[in-house]
Amino acid sequence: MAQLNLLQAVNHALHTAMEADDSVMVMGEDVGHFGGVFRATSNLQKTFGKARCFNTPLVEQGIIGFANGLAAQGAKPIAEIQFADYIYPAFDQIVNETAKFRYRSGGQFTVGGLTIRTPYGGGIAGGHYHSQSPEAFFAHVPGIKVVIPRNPYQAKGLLLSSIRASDPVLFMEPKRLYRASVGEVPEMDYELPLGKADLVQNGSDITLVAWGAQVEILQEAAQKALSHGVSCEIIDLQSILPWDRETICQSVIKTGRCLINHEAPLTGGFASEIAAVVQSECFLHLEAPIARVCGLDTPYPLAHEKEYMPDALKTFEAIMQTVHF
Amino acid sequence: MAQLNLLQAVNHALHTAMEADDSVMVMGEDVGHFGGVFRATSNLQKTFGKARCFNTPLVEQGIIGFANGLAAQGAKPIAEIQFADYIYPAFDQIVNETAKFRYRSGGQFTVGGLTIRTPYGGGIAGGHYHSQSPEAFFAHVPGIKVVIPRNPYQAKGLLLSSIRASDPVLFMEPKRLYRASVGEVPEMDYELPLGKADLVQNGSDITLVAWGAQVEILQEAAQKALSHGVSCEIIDLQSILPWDRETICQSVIKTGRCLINHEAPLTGGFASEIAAVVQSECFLHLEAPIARVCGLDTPYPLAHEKEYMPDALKTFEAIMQTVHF
Amino acid sequence: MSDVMESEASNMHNVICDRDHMAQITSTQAVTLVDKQSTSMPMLQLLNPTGELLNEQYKNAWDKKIALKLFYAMHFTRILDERMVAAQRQGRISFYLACTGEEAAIVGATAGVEMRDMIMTQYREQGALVYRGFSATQFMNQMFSNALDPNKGRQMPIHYGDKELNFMTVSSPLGTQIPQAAGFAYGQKMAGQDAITLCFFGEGAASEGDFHAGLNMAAVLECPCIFLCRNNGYAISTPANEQFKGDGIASRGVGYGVHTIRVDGNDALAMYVATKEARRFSLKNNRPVLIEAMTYRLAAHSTSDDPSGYRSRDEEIVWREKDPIMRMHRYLQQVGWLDEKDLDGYISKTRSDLLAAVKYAENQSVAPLTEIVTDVYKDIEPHLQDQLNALRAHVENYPESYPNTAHPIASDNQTGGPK
Amino acid sequence: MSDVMESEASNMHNVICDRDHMAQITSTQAVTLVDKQSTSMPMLQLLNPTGELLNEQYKNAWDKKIALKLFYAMHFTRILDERMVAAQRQGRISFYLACTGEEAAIVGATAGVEMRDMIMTQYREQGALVYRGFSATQFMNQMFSNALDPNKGRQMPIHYGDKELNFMTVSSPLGTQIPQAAGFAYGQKMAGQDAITLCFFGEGAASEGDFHAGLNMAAVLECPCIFLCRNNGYAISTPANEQFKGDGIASRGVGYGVHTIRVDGNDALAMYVATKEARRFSLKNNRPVLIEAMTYRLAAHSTSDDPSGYRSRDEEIVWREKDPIMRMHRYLQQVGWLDEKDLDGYISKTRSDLLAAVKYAENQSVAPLTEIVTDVYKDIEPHLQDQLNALRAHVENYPESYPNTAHPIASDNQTGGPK
Ligand SMILES: Cc1ncc(C[n+]2csc(CCOP(=O)(O)OP(=O)(O)O)c2C)c(N)n1
Ligand SMILES: Cc1ncc(C[n+]2csc(CCOP(=O)(O)OP(=O)(O)O)c2C)c(N)n1
Ligand SMILES: [Mg+2]
Ligand SMILES: [Mg+2]
Repeated sequence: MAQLNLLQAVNHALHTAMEADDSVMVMGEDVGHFGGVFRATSNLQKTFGKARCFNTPLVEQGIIGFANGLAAQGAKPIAEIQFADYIYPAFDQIVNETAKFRYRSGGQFTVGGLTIRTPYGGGIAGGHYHSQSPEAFFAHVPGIKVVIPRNPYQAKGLLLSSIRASDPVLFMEPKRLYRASVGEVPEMDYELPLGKADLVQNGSDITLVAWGAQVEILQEAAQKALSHGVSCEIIDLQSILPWDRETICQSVIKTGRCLINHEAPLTGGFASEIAAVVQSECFLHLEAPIARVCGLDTPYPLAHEKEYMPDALKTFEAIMQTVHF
Repeated sequence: MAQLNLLQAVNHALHTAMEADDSVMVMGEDVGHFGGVFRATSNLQKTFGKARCFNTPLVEQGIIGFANGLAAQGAKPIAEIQFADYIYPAFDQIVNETAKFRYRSGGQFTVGGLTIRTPYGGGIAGGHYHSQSPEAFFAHVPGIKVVIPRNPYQAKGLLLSSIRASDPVLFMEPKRLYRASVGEVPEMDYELPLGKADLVQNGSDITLVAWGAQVEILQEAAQKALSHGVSCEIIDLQSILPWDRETICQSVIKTGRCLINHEAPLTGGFASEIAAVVQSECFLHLEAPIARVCGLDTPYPLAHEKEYMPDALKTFEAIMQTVHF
Repeated sequence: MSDVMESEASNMHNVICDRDHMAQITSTQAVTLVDKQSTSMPMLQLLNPTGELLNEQYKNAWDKKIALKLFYAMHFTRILDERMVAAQRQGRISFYLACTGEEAAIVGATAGVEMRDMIMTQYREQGALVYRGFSATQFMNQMFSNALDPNKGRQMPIHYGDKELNFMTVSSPLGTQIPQAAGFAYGQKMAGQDAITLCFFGEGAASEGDFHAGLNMAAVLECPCIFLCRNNGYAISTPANEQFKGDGIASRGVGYGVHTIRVDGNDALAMYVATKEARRFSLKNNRPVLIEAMTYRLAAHSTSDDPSGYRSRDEEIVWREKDPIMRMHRYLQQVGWLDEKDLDGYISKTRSDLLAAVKYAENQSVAPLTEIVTDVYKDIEPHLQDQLNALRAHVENYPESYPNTAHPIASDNQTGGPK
Repeated sequence: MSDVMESEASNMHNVICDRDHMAQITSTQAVTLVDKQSTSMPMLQLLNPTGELLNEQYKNAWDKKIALKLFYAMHFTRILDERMVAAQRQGRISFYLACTGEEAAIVGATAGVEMRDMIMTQYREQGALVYRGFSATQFMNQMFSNALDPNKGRQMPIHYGDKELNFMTVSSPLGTQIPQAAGFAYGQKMAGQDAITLCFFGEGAASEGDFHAGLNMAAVLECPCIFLCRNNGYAISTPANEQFKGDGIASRGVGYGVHTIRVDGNDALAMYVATKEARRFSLKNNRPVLIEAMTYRLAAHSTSDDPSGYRSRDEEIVWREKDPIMRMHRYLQQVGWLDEKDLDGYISKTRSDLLAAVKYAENQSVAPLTEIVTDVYKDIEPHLQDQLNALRAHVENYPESYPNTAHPIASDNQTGGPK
């Protein structure tokens, strides 16, 4: 066991995957010699050579286009998009190409070996363009998987599974947590299952759902709620697509209440999908409306970042409102 | 009053807008001399000249980038994306630029004059890439408006409002209806309000919500349900963003039941947002889970198009299931 | 921001050598705006329009066998196009897209590479499949969207794909295959394969951002691939002079540091020779090559299009006279390689093969309902299994409304069919 | 598909003239791959590094006033950068991005256009604002994200924007301003304005698809704009030779049919003269011009970066000796235009102005809470009003947790501040 932060855990996973399989290659802006602007790819070029870990020109549509081709050829590219805010130029390559590659060819060709890594989320005074959480866009794209870890242990295990999955995976890293704290991470090679939620805390009055950096917001809010006598069950979704409907719904059937929290704007955010499924599957068990505590329907602001964020206080308020509905 | 099909109504609106305001310009692939692959821009170049109605090179990110600049300068560009399936290369220009232009500059600069027109939807044997309904992606983008007409009358009035709105509008045209039928369209210049849903049919047992070409699917299903004694209220959302929560919720409070239908894949589709709001606002009035009748979570297939589609039969079944919950 | 993006360069021990991004640059002391006349991109032509060889030096650059294989494949393609345009008019298929006039560019280039090379196309390159041996039946299974189509009927007609023939499945969004080709070629290089990627696209698609990405990345990352632009003068209704103002697409190659050659796309042998040389250069040096094939889309854009709305008959006639099949025909006659009787036999056999294949393919059933959810992911994920179950129950409930999948037509032959 | 895309060309009466997309093309009969050596893009230089004028012909191309205005603006920019890098180190602002070493390219180009011309930048072009008269306080209001920032504190430091100065608000996504500049210029042309658009970007950003789109569209649609690429050798850690393999960015211009000039970006007067000529040409002919300014990013990429992780000190030293301010200083000395005392006075006044502005700006409150929902749309839409109401109630409930907006600092002066 080593004590690593999330960034180091990602770096460990990359080393592990490249060590184990020659066809794994890392590419993206500044990922080479420099090791990436966050240093997630540190020492990969030094260890595995420039051919397997390389800088690309500054063109996200090209990064994913190139990676699609490389994956189609049989390699396992891990393409980094420097910030999730800059993934949109690659949207066409992801939505129309990556996601449909296997289906449109009847399984003849696939880019299943592709993993896209990208740091996402706010809380770092990044303003409109270094704070976005675009997971909901990708949750509406059949054919890709979307995975988000919440701590170093999850990061390593889920990233290794993502790299080795037979389907293309968008792996989103909560950059606010990159160096926020350290956790125990096994030195060995291990994988965590995709498509499965993780029960973080047992509780009986309400089910709280989030992913990535917002899980700790739920924990903080739950702590506060507990001091008001409310027992919260906390679930980290981990996989946004496909997502673990069963775990969530079973929990809501038990608690009778549900709250979902994400940083992205409310309207059309992924909480809406969860709410739509939960109200349908758990209709007779719901004792209060499902609450969504999310970002505002505005671009991500700078000076008002604190006010914009679905923080622990807002979550706590919504818990209490839901419980006392 | 003239009898026009939806395509002609769009063409009328474009003529009307260009006639009334010199700063309105039409641009896109093949929109010039040829009048567009669907002929929606017929005769505009002939009437208003090549400078105001022009072909662009084949580059969607450029079309919207250019249109953003043109709108920032003060003109009112109407940019056509030939098929909604090809809007993704412009996703960055729309999401990071169009939508944030005013906010990020504190209102100093705006692209409020921009309208993006694009044909969307299936039912024309178009396969993966001539059938998509990407409205949900854009519904998650604060700063733009998304509008969809369901017939020639709506098309002209909503398009004129969109062109003249002070905010950028994505105007999506259900291409399956382009020539499907004709309807009465006033010759005069008129506008229909954005952000407002349209009550298509009064009913008491369930509220059915859709937009664009799917509204007629609801009508067909409602007809069938009526013969089984079920009275359906039908609402055409018309504006996807911002959307008319009030009209929908008032109706559901009255009927106690709700069904939403769209062609796009179920997961993360816009029905989820409506369901999430309705369950929250109408919690105590709901007598059954809100139903979503949507496309499958697959790329849009060709040979199985009929099976993929959320058609009247599937809608009818879901109505009956909801009513007999 | 500061802490998360903070550099931890202290652990970098290796010496970084000095760079000079201006090492190759000379200076001047007068203001001159350089315009496009500064480059010159002549077009390689080996046969003139009457089929005469223009440079004797190349007379052994091909042999009879390859010349005839090329020529017959061009004919097959022409006949296929005629047949399918007619089939579309008869309402037997929903859509078709012909490459009439561009057969030399496509077939010539395909002949210039090896079977083990990957070919990625736009959509107008059926000639490449013909040259590689795709059968009449294979074409028809795709176009009739039946269960024997390797795509399982999921895509519109003309979206061919064949793994065995190293022919990547066609995708409608324009230009997306260009950076993919660079990546595929990089993979071939890394896997130590003696193979390259040949990537076709139109001069319209070359306006897409993906073109820029693909060419630049291939140059920087040293990918063994050939980018082949068919400059046929039109992108649907948009003429080349509303598409770009530079000297075609070739003049862009130089800007990327990509070796470039412009070729007469109606000269099959020039295309063959140029592509062969491009392949040799590309594979040996791990470098991309750009070929611009100057040609003309004699066909309508597709069966949904009528070019009389945007171009003149006279213009078409000029190009009809430059017919690539005719040019090759004259050359073969001149060198005495043409057996007219054999050609006539091939043409009529091709016609009847195609007719039989149409009849066969249109009688096959569509793929079974399950295939609506397979291949989205490697395995059918639980939510898709649920959706399939619900759909199946629904279809069984209303069999008359979903006749294709409720009552699958028993297929007499699931793998074969006429050749 | 067929019926919906069907052509209705019958109502087209106007005659279409014949086109020939090959009219300008010559032919060759030998296979030659053209490589990048085929073009030549020399670099305009008017001052050598010791400040001597290299071509007497240009000696009246500027006057003392403009030379000094340029020079002082370069100094202001340098001092601003030094001050703000320090302020970031002290934790007073979160982020900064300096243009040290590139002042000549930016200020020289800005001097070459008119105040009525629109300027769109990437982020490293504060010198353009300085030249146009943006004050110390205006800079600080933006960087301290206070209520007086015209952006209302919504964007990170260095995302300047000023409508009055015709300076478009900076946006982080790279390259997006390039096609926008083409569109803006088209609008200027259509509105009959005697103005162009000047668009700056880095050689890294020139890899984006938007670059390709913008240059090609500007050429085809005849937009009066100048594209100015600062080739400073790096995109964060990525050196130019991992960004492209062609002859810089200039060699691409020719491929688009865009008139192009490469300039020594550390020579303010060469930049001034080239930009002025580019503007004249562009406005007169309604054509875009591409300028490649060869320079070097002496600064770190930003305050989040440490270049010692990817480049050598020696390399930096070579470029420090080519300092553009030093070069201009020597030139001004040689022609006798420099008043050293006045310069010293300007420098110390600038320092104290900046210091005062920092103190002022950091004491201003943030924008009121309402501004979190304004400007998303022209009016506050109902759902945003609801969200604002809920937020306001929440903030009032927990004032100690949202100190900036619950207890706005009373601002003594809402419009002015020190100059
Ligand atoms: C991204 C995208 N935009 C638009 C289209 C619609 N479209 C299909 S073909 C075509 C013209 C292509 O022209 P070109 O690349 O020159 O090829 P050609 O048809 O001449 O062979 C257009 C605009 C598309 N398929 N994809
Ligand atoms: C679309 C996009 N991708 C990535 C980034 C992150 N990024 C910010 S600056 C930069 C390098 C830009 O280099 P260059 O264009 O050469 O400008 P310079 O910094 O040298 O002035 C990168 C990769 C971004 N801002 N936008
Ligand atoms: Mg073409
Ligand atoms: Mg740079």
